[in-house]
Amino acid sequence: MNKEFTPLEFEKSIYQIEDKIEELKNLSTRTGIDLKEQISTLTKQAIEYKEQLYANLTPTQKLQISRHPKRPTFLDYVELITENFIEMHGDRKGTDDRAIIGGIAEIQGQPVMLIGTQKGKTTKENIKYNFGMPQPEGYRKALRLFYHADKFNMPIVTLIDTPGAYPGIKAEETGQGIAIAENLREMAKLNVPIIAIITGEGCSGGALGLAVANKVFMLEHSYYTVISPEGCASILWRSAEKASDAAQALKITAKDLMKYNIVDGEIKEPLGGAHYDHKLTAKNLSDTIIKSIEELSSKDAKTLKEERYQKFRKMGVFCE
Amino acid sequence: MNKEFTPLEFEKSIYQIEDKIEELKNLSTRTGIDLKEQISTLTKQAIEYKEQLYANLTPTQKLQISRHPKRPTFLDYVELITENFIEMHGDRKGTDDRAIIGGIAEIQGQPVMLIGTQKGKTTKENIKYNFGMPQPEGYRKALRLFYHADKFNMPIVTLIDTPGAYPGIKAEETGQGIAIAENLREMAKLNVPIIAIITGEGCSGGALGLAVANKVFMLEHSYYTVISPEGCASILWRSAEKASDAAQALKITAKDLMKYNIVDGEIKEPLGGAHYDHKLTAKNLSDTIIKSIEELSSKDAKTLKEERYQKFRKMGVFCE
Amino acid sequence: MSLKDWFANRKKRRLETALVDSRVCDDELHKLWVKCYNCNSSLISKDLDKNLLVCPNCDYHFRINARTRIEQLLDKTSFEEINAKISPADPLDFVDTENYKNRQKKAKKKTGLNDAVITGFGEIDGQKLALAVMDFEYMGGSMGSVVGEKVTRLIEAAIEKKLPILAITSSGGARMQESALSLMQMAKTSCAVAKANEEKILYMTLLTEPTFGGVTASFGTIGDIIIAEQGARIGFAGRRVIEQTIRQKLPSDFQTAEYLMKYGQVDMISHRKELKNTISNIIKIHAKSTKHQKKSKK
Amino acid sequence: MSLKDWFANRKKRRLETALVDSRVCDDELHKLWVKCYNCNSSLISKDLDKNLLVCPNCDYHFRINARTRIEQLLDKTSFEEINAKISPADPLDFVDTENYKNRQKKAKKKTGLNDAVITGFGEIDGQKLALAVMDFEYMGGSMGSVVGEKVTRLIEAAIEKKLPILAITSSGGARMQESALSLMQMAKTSCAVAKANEEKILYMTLLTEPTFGGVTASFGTIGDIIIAEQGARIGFAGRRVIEQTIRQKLPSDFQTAEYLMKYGQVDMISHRKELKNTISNIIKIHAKSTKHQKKSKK
Ligand SMILES: [Zn+2]
Ligand SMILES: [Zn+2]
Repeated sequence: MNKEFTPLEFEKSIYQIEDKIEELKNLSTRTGIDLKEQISTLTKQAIEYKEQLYANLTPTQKLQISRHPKRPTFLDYVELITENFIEMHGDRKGTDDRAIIGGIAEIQGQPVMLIGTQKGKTTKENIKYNFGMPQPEGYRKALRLFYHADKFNMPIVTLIDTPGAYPGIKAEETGQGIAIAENLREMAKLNVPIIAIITGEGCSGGALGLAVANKVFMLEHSYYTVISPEGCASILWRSAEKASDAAQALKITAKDLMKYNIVDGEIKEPLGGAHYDHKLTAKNLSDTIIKSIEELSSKDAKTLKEERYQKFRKMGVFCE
Repeated sequence: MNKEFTPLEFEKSIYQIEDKIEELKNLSTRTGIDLKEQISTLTKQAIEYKEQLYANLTPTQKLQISRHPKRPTFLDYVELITENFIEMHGDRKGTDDRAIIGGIAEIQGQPVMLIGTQKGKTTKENIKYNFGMPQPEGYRKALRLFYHADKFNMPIVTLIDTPGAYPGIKAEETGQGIAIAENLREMAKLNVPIIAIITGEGCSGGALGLAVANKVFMLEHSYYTVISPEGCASILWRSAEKASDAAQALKITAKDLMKYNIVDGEIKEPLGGAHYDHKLTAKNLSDTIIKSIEELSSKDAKTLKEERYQKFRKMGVFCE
Repeated sequence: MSLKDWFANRKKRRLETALVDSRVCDDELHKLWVKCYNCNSSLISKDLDKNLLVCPNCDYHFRINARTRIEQLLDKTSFEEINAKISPADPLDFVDTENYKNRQKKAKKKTGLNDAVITGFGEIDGQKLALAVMDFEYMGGSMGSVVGEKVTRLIEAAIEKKLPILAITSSGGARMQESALSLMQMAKTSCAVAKANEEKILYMTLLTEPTFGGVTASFGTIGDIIIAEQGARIGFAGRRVIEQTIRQKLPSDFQTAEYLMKYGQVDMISHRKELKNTISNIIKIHAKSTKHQKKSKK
Repeated sequence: MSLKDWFANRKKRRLETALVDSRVCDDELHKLWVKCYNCNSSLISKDLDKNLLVCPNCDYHFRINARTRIEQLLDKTSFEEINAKISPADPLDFVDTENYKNRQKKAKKKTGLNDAVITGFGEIDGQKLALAVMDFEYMGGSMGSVVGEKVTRLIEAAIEKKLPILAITSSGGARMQESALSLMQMAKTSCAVAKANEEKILYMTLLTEPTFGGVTASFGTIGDIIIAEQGARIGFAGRRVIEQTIRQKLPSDFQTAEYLMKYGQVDMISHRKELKNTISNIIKIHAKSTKHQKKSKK
């Protein structure tokens, strides 16, 4: 296992097993005793243990993986899945919000408009990208790019990983609510296929502002929710320490949300999470995108819009 | 003559004659001498003199009238020509530029979207309205209202009185050039009749940004130009004192511009200028607006757009 | 997250609510004096009612519930409610310190409503319109599946009937107990507004005290015309969340209607007494211009 | 008003222009060394040419004329000029310290051009496009009737031929000697761009040193994609006008391409060496997606 990662709490047992294997190997080398069989058995057991662990993660554990500092960011995916990515900066109104990045590109030869929220991996980067929390101007840039894609018949792909839209004075002054709302409304009018993928955190209206799509996917260890479990806990339980309970109650995983038809599919991550193998994660992402575009491209604009409308129209559970 | 006005230089002779008439009247009252005939003759002569003077104003004199501090402003016209004016504030993006004001209203029972640049009459008002110099956000507010009018089939009327778009740091940062350019382009796409009236100063791109219209009118003593005579003089003559020469050379009056088919008509002002009779000026304005809407309303969207396109398409003089 | 504020501010609010509610429910108390939340002056309850629940002293606009709003705004007896019976489920079996089902029961008992919005058709000065009115008393006006569904159905019905729409908001944000399902109501209602746009149906919103979170970030702020009621507090994130983020106090007028107008986010601010007249005029002007459209299409 | 700057800065500029021009016009001088305007290092003229007139030392991008730009950007011999013969009139009989006719003659002699723009068709990596290239040497690249007419005709022709368009700007603003006629070229060209939009023709602009005033406020900044060349100064109002208005000095990077990108006004900044490749890729991606469109329409 790659030791450059700081292990999450629940990863520690894995590290212990792997350390043990390492020890046996060293012992074998040092002493010449044949420990092949023991090592092989232990390795198998380790994999089984991991598979079981990762198939049964609690929402809180998934939350931790989704926020892992080494998890691939939007720009990592751009690097791994696109050819000729040409970034289109700015809202044309005074701001180039770095928390949302977008541009035209080809994915497996398919032209797309690719837009996503960007997080940093270092403190410096996090400040630059505002921890992946867009300002209203970021949503307006995205809207400009949506219109561009619409005009030139490019499928839109959004990759979402945000703890939410930024809650700040200036954000309120320049209309965080309006910016998100206008995106929701305008995405409904677009004539091209839209594919949204929650790659990490899909938190509240800030995530939804890029996700009124024909197809919505989630990476295996991402989450999607109306409010962060921490925020929910501090309001409903009046204690942020109840975040675990809130995470459970909020039903934030791909499997949960597929039940309510909010999400169309889960994209497999490498064992241990996306941060263990960026390339493989990107490959799965890319294949899902291309498969979806192929499926949607045969439909005309009217159908695409009507299907998108009906998709969201049906969401909700109530008594009548 | 209303003495509350500070006279312009060329108005002084009129004031002198009127003072003389006043003197004669007083003399007659005091002494009992019958001066009726003299007074009547002098009064006639005064009117004749005025008529001749105002029919032959130099561009510089028109410039002065167009900038007269008592000249009616956009909000004066709103008061005088509309019923039910409902102002629509803001660009929905963080700013409500007060230099451009707009809203829905009825003019002689006709629903319109009425938008104009606003100047102040006092120092305090001038600061509030930024001397009628819009920021980019003002043009964006106007564009929002254009779209609203387009959606709900309302004719658009713009009243323009601006020394130009504001040249400032923030204006550059939020895209003064882009904001104006986008208005020019988007006005070309609108499906409703557009009527633009230069009511005072029609200076450079800042004026044009509201004036890509089916019909363009000018008040009799307004001016319309690519650059203020002062600015032109300081560049080409390298002396702002040559503004008079520049005003002459730039051909800035309604009559000049009608020759080049840049302006469709001149709207008559009361003798002495709009500031002598706000009501009468407003009446002339209102009638022109309604006549134009009646003429344009019979045309379908395609025709309106094509005519607007061809109108500007033909502007320009060159050799081939 | 914006609900946080409203919960935090509960005590103050409860007091106020109690006073206002009491006047509505109880004939005995109806004769009582009410204290103005803003200027502290003592007001005769009936006078306050007559004054549309606006303090005659300081112009403070008391928060009002959906029924009262409808009475104040529409022509008498013109309102016809639709979809009144739609009521909330508990799809997530949500339990926090109390379970969602219980919260629903309490809210229903308190308000007589099935959920936080009333929808239907009515008239203003004889002009028909479609109306959605949120009620803050029902679980903080939070938007869950029922609010989303009723607002969406109303918009769809208005498109069908070619009527102008007025959505009156008062909400702390999304209904957390429905999690992502409540989040999706933002998309659902906004998509419905998109349809109204495409059909050129006039869609107006009136933002009233308070409007926050998911409602601000969806059908609340995408009106063709947005009116804010005088003094109403309107925002995306709650005051406390922002204060925690930026670690400083906010100005006292932050997120008021007046503040929002200064920042270009609402078309106009209306005094409660002017509301009916303003909305009536807006509808009239748009109806006239649309009529022209029909004519010119012939 | 933005021309003011450029006039004010003339002396410095003349020096630079003289050096650059000399290399082009005179074989003797062609062997000379050129001093970099930015870093002051002495450069061998031929090397500078080979380096696309970019200082190999400090990356300073020398301003280049329209012919050179076309040579640098298009596939060899692919350019076909149109409307070359359109030349300026003097509709206003404009005389300032010199008459307009004389200014035209001098500019023509200096540049060999009839006015401040060259238009035509060409290819980039074998992909056809319509091209308008402004030339600052002709009366400060000012836009009068000829520039407006040629740009408009080019856009109309591109719509007809369904070709992508690239407008390369370099201009001090409007041609004052044509007053309102020059102002109207802003409207005319922008209306033509509107038509291109409606026909979904890709319209790109490349803003180069310097782009100001009427060109910034019309066809220059309404590209579907706006590229700014590295280091170019771009703005609406001129530096001096702003300094006079606000009565303070401006930061040195004010109105540079980099500044504009920070403020969200251009899609990207390109080094001169990357330009051809970037534009080629943009055209390629859009051509592919438009092709899909045609397919799916069938
Ligand atoms: Zn009070
Ligand atoms: Zn250098």
